[in-house]
Amino acid sequence: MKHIQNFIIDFGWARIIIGLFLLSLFILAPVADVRIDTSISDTVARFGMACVLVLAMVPMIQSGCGLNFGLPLGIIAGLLGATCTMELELKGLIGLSFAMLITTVFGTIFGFFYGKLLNKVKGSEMMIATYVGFSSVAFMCMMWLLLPFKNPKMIWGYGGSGLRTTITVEGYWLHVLNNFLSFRVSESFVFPTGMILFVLFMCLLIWGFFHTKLGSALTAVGSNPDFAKASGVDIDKMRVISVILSTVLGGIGILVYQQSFGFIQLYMGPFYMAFPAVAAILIGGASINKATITNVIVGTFLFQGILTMTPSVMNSLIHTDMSEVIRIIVSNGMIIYAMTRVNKARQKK
Amino acid sequence: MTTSGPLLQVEGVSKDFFGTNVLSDINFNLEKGEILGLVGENGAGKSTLMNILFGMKVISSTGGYSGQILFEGKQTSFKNPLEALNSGIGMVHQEFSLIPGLTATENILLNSEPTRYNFLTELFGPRLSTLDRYEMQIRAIAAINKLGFRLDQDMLVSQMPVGHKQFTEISRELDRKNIKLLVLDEPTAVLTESEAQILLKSLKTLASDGIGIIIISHRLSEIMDITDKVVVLCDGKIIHTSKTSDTTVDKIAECMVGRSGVLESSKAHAQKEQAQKEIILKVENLWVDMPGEHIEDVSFDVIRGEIFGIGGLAGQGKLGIPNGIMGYFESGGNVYFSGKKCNLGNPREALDQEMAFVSEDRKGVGLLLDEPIDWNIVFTAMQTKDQFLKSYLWGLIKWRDSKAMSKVSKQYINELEIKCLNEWQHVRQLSGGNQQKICLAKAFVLDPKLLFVSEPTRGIDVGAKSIVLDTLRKINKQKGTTIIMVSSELEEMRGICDRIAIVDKGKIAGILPADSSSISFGKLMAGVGETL
Amino acid sequence: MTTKNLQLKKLLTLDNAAHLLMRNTVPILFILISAMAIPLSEFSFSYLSQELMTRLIRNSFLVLSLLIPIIAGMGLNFGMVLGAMAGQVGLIFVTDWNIVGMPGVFLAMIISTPLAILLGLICGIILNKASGKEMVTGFVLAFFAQGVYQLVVLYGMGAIIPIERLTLVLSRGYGIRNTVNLIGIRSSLDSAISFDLGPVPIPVVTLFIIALFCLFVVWFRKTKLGQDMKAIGQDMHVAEAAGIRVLRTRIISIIISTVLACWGQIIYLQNMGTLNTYNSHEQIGMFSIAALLVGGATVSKAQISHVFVGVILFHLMFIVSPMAGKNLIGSAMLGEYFRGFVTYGVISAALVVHAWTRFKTNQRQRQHLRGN
Amino acid sequence: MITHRMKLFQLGLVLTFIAIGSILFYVGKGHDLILENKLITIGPVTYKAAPSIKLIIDDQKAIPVNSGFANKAFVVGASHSLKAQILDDAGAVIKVIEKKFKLSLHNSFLISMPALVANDPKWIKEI
Repeated sequence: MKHIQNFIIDFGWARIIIGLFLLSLFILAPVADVRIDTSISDTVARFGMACVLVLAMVPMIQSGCGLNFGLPLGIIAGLLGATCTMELELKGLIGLSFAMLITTVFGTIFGFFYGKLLNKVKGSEMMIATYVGFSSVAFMCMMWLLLPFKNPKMIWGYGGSGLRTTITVEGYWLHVLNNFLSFRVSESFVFPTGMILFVLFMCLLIWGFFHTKLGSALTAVGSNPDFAKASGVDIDKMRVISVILSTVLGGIGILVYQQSFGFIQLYMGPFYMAFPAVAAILIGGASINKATITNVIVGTFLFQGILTMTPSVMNSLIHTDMSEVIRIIVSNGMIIYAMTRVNKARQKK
Repeated sequence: MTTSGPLLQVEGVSKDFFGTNVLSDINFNLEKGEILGLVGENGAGKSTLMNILFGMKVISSTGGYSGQILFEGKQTSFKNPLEALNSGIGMVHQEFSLIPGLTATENILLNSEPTRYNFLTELFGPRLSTLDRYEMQIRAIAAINKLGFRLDQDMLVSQMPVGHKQFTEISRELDRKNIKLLVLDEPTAVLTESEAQILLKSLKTLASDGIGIIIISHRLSEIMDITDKVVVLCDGKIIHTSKTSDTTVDKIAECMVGRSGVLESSKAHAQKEQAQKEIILKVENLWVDMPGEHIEDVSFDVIRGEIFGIGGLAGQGKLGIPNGIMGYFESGGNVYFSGKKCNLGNPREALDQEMAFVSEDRKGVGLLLDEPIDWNIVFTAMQTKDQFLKSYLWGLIKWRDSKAMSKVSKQYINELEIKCLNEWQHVRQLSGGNQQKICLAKAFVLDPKLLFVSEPTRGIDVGAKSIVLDTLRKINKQKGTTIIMVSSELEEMRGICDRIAIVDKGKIAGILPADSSSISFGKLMAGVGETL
Repeated sequence: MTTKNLQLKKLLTLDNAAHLLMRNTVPILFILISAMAIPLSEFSFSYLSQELMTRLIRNSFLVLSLLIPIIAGMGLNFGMVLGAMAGQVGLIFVTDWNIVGMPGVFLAMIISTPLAILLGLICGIILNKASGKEMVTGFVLAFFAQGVYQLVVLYGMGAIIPIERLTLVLSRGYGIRNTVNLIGIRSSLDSAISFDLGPVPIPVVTLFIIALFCLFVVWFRKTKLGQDMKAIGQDMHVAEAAGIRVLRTRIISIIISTVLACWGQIIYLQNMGTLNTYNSHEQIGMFSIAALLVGGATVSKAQISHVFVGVILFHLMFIVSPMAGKNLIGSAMLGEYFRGFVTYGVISAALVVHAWTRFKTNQRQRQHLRGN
Repeated sequence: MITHRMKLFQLGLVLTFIAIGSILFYVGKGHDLILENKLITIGPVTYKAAPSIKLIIDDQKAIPVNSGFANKAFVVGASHSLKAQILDDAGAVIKVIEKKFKLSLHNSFLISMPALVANDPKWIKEI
């Protein structure tokens, strides 16, 4: 019994409830005559789409900047990368990798200034990150209207200036990762190996980063800034690096999302995109100042599992689509749960 | 109702924390209108005595105390500080508990403001009554006048000079309705000389109004000139109590510090003959802005290969010296390390010049509690000297070399006898003694030329203490590392150091060879000794 | 008196002037923006003043409800959205029971107050648990409550909670429609007693209620509870040492703010006339806080004057920017987005300035401790 | 530390609010009235459609209820008065019936013109 006790305290009640909830959905699926293979194919696809966005949370949590509610800033870097590449009419895998290159450039610039700002407001980073995210999205809404894009597939039909709200990536890099080495598991389940491999490669990259000297210094800044300062680590520099990494990953994450989803969502698209990513990593077991790659993978799988399963199972069982309400309650409930546990951890020390 | 008996009688009070005896058989009493000076080194039991008097939870939660305390002849034991306050005992702590944004009046009357009744209090409780600003003004002025100090009661505390803050805090206690006994903990620590004189004079006027006063202070000159009676505490026992007029500063200083007069035999090595006399560290007018351990203007030299001690009472600034030089806190002045001037304020530069520091704040600065032991030991060396790293792609990627890390951790675990399951155990689960050994190991891995060690033996078991001290001696003898040890355990320092500097009120009161008499050390600590 | 001329002398120093300028940058910035935008938008003065008047009476109560948590050091209470939801539930029931006119408005307030108190209590307890991160927790709590609100209103009402009037219910038989017509209580407060001052209709009753609320805030600051909150807002530990029950007082401040936000939302909706059930409360939190900050309030200090200056300036910009954008660059959308950007921009600027000045004041306080 | 005395006052406050709430409910309750001028059978008796009538409820505008048709009216509160002006073909007023009536808390009611003209006690009923 003691062992279970420790497991519960360590894993946290909220995560257990969510885990059981997802399990029950999978069990109920056949009862609600929902095809198991389509659900799993959906979950795997959505896992691939969201995983890098959740991975983007890790660097900032590790360095003690807290949960990155300013993810939209990274997403904007990704959108700029995508739109510029489409403007240059680059297609296929080259197009996608070029987009990633531009995104990395924009992401580094945005991340640098965003990191500098967060260093000035130590202690209330999350609130300011939220509003920096919101204001940058609102600002970009204006920019999408003003930036001189010419590609007819992107601008409004009747020759007006300004980009459409959603731009299809058809013919550019739609499913370019998904179809790479993809194989058909069952009649309606095609395994997107390319995307999953790319995502796991990114996870490996970040896992490796945290094994280097720079990565260990960054972790130390997160768990005890005074210790890091005493050991000669330049705290502010580490925090800026973590923010840049997080912003670039956010950009790459949205590119991976788009190539599978099929559309680039501009204007208010990225407005609320930070919350599902934050909720996912918390469901995976991360805390406000400690996150591992396993948290990312477990959290993304659990969260996306719930998002895919609730509509199908719920619909057939009680004929109402409650999935939107459940998503809001689960993701925001999880964030509040993590916020209230911060003090518990501090009291323990 | 002025009872003829003494205001406060403490009879046979003793207290132990988990077996270690902190107070044993304390007896003294205090008459109305009498001022008693309570003197003693750190850890002598003064604060525990006060906690008992005020019924702090820390006492009742650790098994209460034996013996009894009579207040105005009645047997009392207060369950919490509020009860003590209501029955007329006020306490002024060392660090201010004032609200910066409120005026002096509002602070003096905090949570005991006079109010005017209105109907809503019937419904929602007394806190909806409005404040009677006029009445507050009167009570504040009355409390301030009791002190005889001209204080503007409408000024915001945030704009007040430090002295005024102290007077505001004292007048808050005086405002209590039936204040009979006032306890002050180091009241003059933050005051200038003139403000201290005014405070002492006003305390005298309070005493003449019949209020009993207990002053906890180590400024023997002030104790001598204001108190009627002196009680000297040492290691939980009263070893000297008498009328102030019958005793002298030397007597008090000697009792305050000297345990056994004879030095511990373990100080084997005779006074090291400083042949080469080369100065490794020269410090000139160093100031350090460390909260609670402020350094005004300190200058001293340390000879290569020496074990240099820095002593002094808590809050006088001794801890500020290593923290300032290592760049943990804002500091200024000139510090020359083996001849080269180093600029202060950046820990990296100090570490690059082969200086290492074992901080007094183990959990806060010294350790990564949620990381394994090998991480903690190796981290600083890894960051500053690129040790324990395998580099690939011509040094582009520096990968943690976990094999080298666990090898060096195993080596120090055996050498320092660190009791742990393995080198991957999280440091949070280890005992205080083992954690301190890990901090030491972290510094030794850097193989520094100069090692600062701050409060190395505080809060650790006796076994660990001797290992820590022996290792420091061994390092100093074998590798010739100069060690600067900051500690409040004067006896330990006399056993291991060559010379000891005493810090008082942010300045060096004096530097004495380790084997000089305890009286001279006591007087330096009490701010009355003459510097060497 | 010594402190008086000391303060006066201090006022004139250059350092203080810069500090004053720094503290009021936001209102000054907004005056500039509006000054430029008004001529561009070609709105007539009478239209603007009419529009401003309606917005003033519609929003001031809500913005005022933010003052008390600021006094108690809880920062900007994003959790006021919970109060708005309680108010809307009250309105839904009143519309269902077909209670009209002023009785309808006050009945809505009475039946939604217990719900607001409960929500305020829960919000207060959670904020206490996450002390140090009150604002972001309140922000996420508002989203969480949005989910629960939808659960209750979109699925509960009609199915579990009986709703008689079918015009309120969705075609599928349960859940409230997206827009509810509050025709019964539409501007019943505003037009109860109103006279026209030039082009502008002056609703006496609503203004009286808002004035009453301002008096309450002034009176509240004078009570012992108000003083306790002020002390807690400055320094929680010292307040605790003085025997003030900190956690309980903070919860009370959140409950008061939630209940006032609930009443404020009812006043807002009776002026609007229609309730869009699932998103009218969402914007309220954002706009009220933006308005307060535009008025020059900071996260730790707010006066009643900030509320009114803020509401006027913010909504002036809100009305004028779309038209200005249209006339300037020919697309109203740009003006809309500009308005959104300025709203979020002002809140992030205020939050950054607050965090930065707090960092600076700590440094300035330690200045005198530095050696020569 | 809510004292016993405060509990009493708080209970008093809650009761007064409940009282005020019910008064507001009672005063503010709105009712939809359907005015019907068609053939109606109440119990054993059936009444044919009455000639067209102009109905004035409280001091609202007159509402025409032509023979064979229906109309709607909205009133607030419980006690009301109505004045029915029965018109002949040329529109001149032949007869005026005045009535005072109290409405229950039910929402919508049916007023049948023929029953009203014929002074049948059940001229108004809840629907």
